[in-house]
Amino acid sequence: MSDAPAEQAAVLKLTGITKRFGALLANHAINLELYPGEIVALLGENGAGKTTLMNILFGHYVADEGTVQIATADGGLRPLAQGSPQAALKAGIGMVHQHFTLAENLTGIDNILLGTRSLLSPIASKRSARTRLDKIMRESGLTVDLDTRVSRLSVGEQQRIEILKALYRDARVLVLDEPTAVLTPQESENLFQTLRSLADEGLSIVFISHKMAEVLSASDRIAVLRHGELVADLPSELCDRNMLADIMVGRHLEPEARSEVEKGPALLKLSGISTGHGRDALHNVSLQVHGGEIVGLAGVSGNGQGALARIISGLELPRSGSMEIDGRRLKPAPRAVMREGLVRIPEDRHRDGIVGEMTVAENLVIEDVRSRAFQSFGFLDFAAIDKRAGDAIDAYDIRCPGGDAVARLLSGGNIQKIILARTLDKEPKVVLAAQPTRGLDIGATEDVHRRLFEARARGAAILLISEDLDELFQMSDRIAVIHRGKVTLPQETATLNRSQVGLMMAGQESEDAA
Amino acid sequence: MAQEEKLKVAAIYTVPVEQQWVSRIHKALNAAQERGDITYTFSENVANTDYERVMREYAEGGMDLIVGEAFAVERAARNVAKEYPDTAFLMGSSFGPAKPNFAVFDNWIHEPSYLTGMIAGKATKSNVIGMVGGYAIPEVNRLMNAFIEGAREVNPDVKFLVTFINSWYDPPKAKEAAFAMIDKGADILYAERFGVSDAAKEKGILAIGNVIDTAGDYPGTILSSALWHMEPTIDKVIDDVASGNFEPADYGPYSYMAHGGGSFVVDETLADPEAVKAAKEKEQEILDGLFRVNVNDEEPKSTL
Amino acid sequence: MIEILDILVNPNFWAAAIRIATPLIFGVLGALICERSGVLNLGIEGIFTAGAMAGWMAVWLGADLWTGVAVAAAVGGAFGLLHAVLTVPFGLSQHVSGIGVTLFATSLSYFAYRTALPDVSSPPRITPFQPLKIEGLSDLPFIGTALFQQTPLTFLALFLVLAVAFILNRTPLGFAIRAVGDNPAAVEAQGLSVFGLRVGAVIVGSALMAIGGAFLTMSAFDAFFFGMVNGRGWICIALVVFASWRPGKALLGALLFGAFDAFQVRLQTEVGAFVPGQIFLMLPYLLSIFALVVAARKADYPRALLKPYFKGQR
Amino acid sequence: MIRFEPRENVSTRRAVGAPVFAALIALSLAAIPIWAAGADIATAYILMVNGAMGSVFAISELLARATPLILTGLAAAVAFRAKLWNIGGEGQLYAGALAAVAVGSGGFALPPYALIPAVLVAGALAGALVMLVPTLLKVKLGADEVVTTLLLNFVILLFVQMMLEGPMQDPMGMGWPQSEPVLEEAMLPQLIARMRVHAGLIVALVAAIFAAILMRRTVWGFEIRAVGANPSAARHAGIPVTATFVRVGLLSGAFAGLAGVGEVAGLKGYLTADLSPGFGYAGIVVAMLAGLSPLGVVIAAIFVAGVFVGADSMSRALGVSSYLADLVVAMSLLCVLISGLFVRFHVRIGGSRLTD
Ligand SMILES: Nc1ncnc2c1ncn2[C@@H]1O[C@H](COP(=O)(O)OP(=O)(O)OP(=O)(O)O)[C@@H](O)[C@H]1O
Ligand SMILES: Nc1ncnc2c1ncn2[C@@H]1O[C@H](COP(=O)(O)OP(=O)(O)OP(=O)(O)O)[C@@H](O)[C@H]1O
Ligand SMILES: [Mg+2]
Ligand SMILES: [Mg+2]
Repeated sequence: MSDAPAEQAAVLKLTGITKRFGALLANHAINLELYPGEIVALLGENGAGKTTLMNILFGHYVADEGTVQIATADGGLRPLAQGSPQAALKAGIGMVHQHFTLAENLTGIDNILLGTRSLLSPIASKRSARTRLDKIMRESGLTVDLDTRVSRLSVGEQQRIEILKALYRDARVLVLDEPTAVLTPQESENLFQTLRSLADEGLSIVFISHKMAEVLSASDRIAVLRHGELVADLPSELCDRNMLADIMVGRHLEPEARSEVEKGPALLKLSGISTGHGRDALHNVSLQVHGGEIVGLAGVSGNGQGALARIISGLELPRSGSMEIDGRRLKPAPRAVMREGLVRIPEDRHRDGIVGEMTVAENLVIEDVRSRAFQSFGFLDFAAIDKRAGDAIDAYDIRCPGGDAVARLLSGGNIQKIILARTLDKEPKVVLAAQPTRGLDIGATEDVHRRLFEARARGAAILLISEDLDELFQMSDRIAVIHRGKVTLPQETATLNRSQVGLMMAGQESEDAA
Repeated sequence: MAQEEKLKVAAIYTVPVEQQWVSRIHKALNAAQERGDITYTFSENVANTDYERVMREYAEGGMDLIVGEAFAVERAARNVAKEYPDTAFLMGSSFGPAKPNFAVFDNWIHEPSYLTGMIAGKATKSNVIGMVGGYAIPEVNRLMNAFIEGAREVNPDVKFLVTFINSWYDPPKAKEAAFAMIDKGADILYAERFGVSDAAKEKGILAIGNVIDTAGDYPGTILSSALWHMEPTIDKVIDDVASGNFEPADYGPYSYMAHGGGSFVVDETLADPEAVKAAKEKEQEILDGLFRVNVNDEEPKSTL
Repeated sequence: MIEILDILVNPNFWAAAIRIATPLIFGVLGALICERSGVLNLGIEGIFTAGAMAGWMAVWLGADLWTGVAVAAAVGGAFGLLHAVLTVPFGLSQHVSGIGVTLFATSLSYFAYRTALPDVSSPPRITPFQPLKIEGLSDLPFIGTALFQQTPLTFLALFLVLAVAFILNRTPLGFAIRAVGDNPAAVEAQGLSVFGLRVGAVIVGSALMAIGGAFLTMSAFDAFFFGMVNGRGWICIALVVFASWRPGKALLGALLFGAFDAFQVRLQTEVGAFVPGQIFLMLPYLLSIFALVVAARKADYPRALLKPYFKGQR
Repeated sequence: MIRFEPRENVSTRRAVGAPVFAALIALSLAAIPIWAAGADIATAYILMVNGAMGSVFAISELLARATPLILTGLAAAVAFRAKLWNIGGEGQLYAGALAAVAVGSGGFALPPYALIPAVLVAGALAGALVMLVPTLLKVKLGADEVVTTLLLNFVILLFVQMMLEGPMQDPMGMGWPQSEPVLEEAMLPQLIARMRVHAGLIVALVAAIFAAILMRRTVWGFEIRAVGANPSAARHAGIPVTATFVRVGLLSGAFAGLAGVGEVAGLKGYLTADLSPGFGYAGIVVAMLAGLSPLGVVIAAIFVAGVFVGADSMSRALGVSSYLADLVVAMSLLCVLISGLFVRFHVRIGGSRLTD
């Protein structure tokens, strides 16, 4: 279908899509058309309804009202059976979910072939499939080793498998939910180049993202959801960051500017730390973070950030080397580290940040239940806990039914606010912030940035681990780069530019860094 | 106790009524019911946590006579009995009777066991006899020892293999145990438990039956059997209770051959005539009270 | 010590080991299939009983042996369906549903048996499967006795090990089952039915378990009696982990169990075997715990095991 | 296609009503086997109710049977709360019983007043230690506890048999595999003269209240719930995960051990290898019926015990196979389980709702 004349007949048409979850109206009367060969960016705050809409399109959810129509061979439209991913796949719709849908105990090719042939066929020769996939990989540039178990692939490679899944079933429409939330700048760039070339082939693409820059650069058209309603659907060239923010959040957002704060003593000191083996190892890492400064640690994820974070949080003790907080060595135990005044904003907030099944209130005090403030003789002081919850919810504007709401049901942004509240309110000496804005909408992102600056102003030493160069350059006083477990000397942000850091992340020593 | 109306009898078994030991009691009570002497109800496979409750329920339910096996529940059984003096209890037990109303019985078929031993002792060619039992308790040891003595009398150099499967009712396990003995050269098996004769049949050797007559189930395999008949015991106790002169006595003797509680059968087509003759003579002596089979409750051990 | 050698070199010993292992092979394969699809099936103990009873009853009522096996499988499948419905679409706790099914299947079998045969003095018997004599093979010196004097069901079990291994590792169906046990969302996103695959796997797995039970009443023995399964099902659950969800290793584990059991039975008849038999009966359990600790480093652990999957719920 | 939509707020009326309703359905289903056995259904039900609560005796029996179920139920409830899948209640129960007998049969010279406490402590300790092993294997070596606890059941049962045929066999026992009797002073007193319900019931109720308070109102309970719901996040938040698992394991095992104590020192008087008709496994179901709530466990246990005792005496009175009791219990369990579903979800088939 690639040589079909573009810009005429819509390949996909959503009409009056409405979806309720209990009382909540996730999508409301949404109309959206998609034409061959175009890339549409779907934008909106956390919880605006983007994923829901796409899930309806792909048949994971059934819309309460509205229809999904797909182009037929003769250019007409036919309704698509709802609630059936099978039907969607048949109709040529492919989806790359935010949280990948891969069986990690299978190889890439087996994941791709899953469901593409009769379950009853006795034997599975992959020869023909392989030749076809090789062709697809060559054309799209999405090369990846098809015979390694998915569990051993990097996030980027896994995402390629996801896209190959769609292309192998020669999709006409490709949906990607926050594809770059977990990718490095380089990986993101490559991805969008690929998507563009695929679009030129006639593929229609919808991607969800919270990152203005890529939305503006990579899309032909931008659709904005707010509280489940489609509030804008414009050609990209007519848009700019601020107007989108206005449409999305309904208020004007200015990036926080970095105020001057004078440097304090070195509060976090790592010397000669080595640990682990394989991709996620550290080799003789030394790093100092002073009070009142933010040191950004740039790096492709999986280059040792994990190990570093674990060691700093006291979850793991290094093979060699030592760590000091405010000049005091300490024994590696989360509790001990916390007592010394170090707090963490974990990278995977759903896994390490909150206990989804417990209430917002409980999650707000979980780090301090043993402190006199919330218990006496081992018995919980519910009054104090509730008060604490109430205060935090107001102070941090955590959007939730109340302190006794189950945390799992909050959006990533609000989950992150819980974590900020319980960590930064302790007026910590050292803050370890790992990917603190991943997957968050700009509103929530600004919020996180403001809070970190406040902590900095208070004189805290902040180590900001991030893959988002915009964020790093906006926030950091100094920037260090981690690659293959080695960390470069931090350098003043002013003396660096994006391309240098990009290169260093990719492993090349930048000229004037040596 | 009212004479005219039927005696109400209940039995409580800790195993299913198929279990050979229990099946004899069950059979005798059913027979009495057929005759119209009694009305009979029973509970089988009663977990011994529940045994006491069941006893009480029957007692409360106005049973005249309660039959059962107190073996694993001695204390409870005896306590309950004390509390229902108007009810007669007849319990299988290794211990003695107790006032006011706790009578006991047991399968005293050591005499026929001795006779089957005489047959087996002559019949074995490998001079190795395998014996598979449940638990090494008096009831079992007694019979095995009698069997061993009988065999030794006619064949001094016969050797024995003994295994206890530590279960009352696990035929496949008994069968495996029996196979193991055949591997070790046993050519006759003493089948104290279900499953042993199956092994014998499968490997085409002979087996000695115990308690019940399984010759029909294993044609050409059962050489000889020591049978137990509960009828004399049951009929006696029913009689005593009905006529109102029930005493907490030991009804064990009613399992002796003299009372017809035990009997000896042999498959003449399989056994050696000499041996049969000898055994029959010995049987007569026992019946005439001229020969007493020793009662030895020691655990028998392998002698090979 | 010399006796021990005697035992080990005796082909009959190995024959016994294989015989004792056979029901376990069926059971462990069944449990393995269920768990590979993400469903723990603690109903196994009861399904064993139901299979033993149903298969036997069918034959006793006049069906031929293989029909009996089929009936057992069908009954097992039915209980499997029950467990599957409770745990897959309904998403109830797999532990509880499983134990519930065990209680239900066991008590139903006993009740049915007793109601059908109110008073039997000794358990009624059928003519069970006879050892299969294979010309030439059966007469081979050692192997012949050890391996080729087993009943057909044993050979079926051994064949199934290969079949299951092949299906899981080579066919699209196998990949789908492994995938759904690892990440149901992946299967859903590829247009396959999570429910279909899991329910199917549990039904088939349960059918195998039931055949394991049928072996007891139609091959190892020729009658049904109460408490006959006594723990064999649970053992299979353990063996699956011991085997780290691999059919080949599962066979190994089952044989190991069989060998230990056959061994302790034989050792008892040895003069002066003062070591209590229980010690030997304990060994396989302790061994699998040990194996679990060292070997089974969660190699192919089905990540979605025990996790119910609801469409469109995160 | 069946679909489920979680309920935001569950009304107590529904939460209580559904299981009760389900129980009634289950009991009516019991009519099928009763009918199959050819008994009169109406009388059957009357007998069943009488058998369960028609007399002081019946109630005493009901409570006596509920006692171990409450304790094994608690054992499962606390452990499952931390996602520590203790399937080993049966083994821990036997361990507790064994220890109780060892101490209670005069093995150690203890003054009479110290005997009962000693027996309780010994039993609880034994159960706890048995559960400690799989717990440590889990936290230290990552060995799946479902399997290890399950396997230990058999190991322990075999060990008990070994003891009963060896060192701990009753010399007066005529070679029967049974232990020496527990001394009179060491026996838990009966609550009603000549009835079987014993002080173990008090122990069980106290344990339930203790567990309820621990889980809801204490820091330890908080930590247990956190670890159960998300161990990784709990560890990041500085909660001592390993210690918490060990605590839970010990507590769970101790409860199961106490169940064993009750059975030997409260009812039986001595130990045999067939002491428990699967109380350990039943406990898991009881816990789940109770939604892992300690106080709910008490109710669930009484329900299960009631159904069994009632159906059991009914089957006896009618001369129907006594396996009917287990069957009715099993059916009730399944029905109540399913009902839980309608409490937590709206169930839709196709587009239309089954339940509002
Ligand atoms: N499975 C579900 N059950 C109930 N409510 C849901 C479910 N999924 C989403 N919602 C609700 O629908 C709203 C929209 O969710 P959706 O995932 O579409 O947001 P989103 O735009 O993808 O947010 P984000 O940018 O964080 O991914 C959310 O506020 C959420 O409360
Ligand atoms: N099971 C659920 N029930 C109700 N709402 C849900 C459920 N799962 C997710 N949501 C809502 O869906 C929206 C998007 O969920 P999602 O997990 O995508 O959050 P997020 O902001 O995207 O965080 P992240 O991007 O880190 O996953 C959120 O508003 C969340 O509250
Ligand atoms: Mg989303
Ligand atoms: Mg998101």
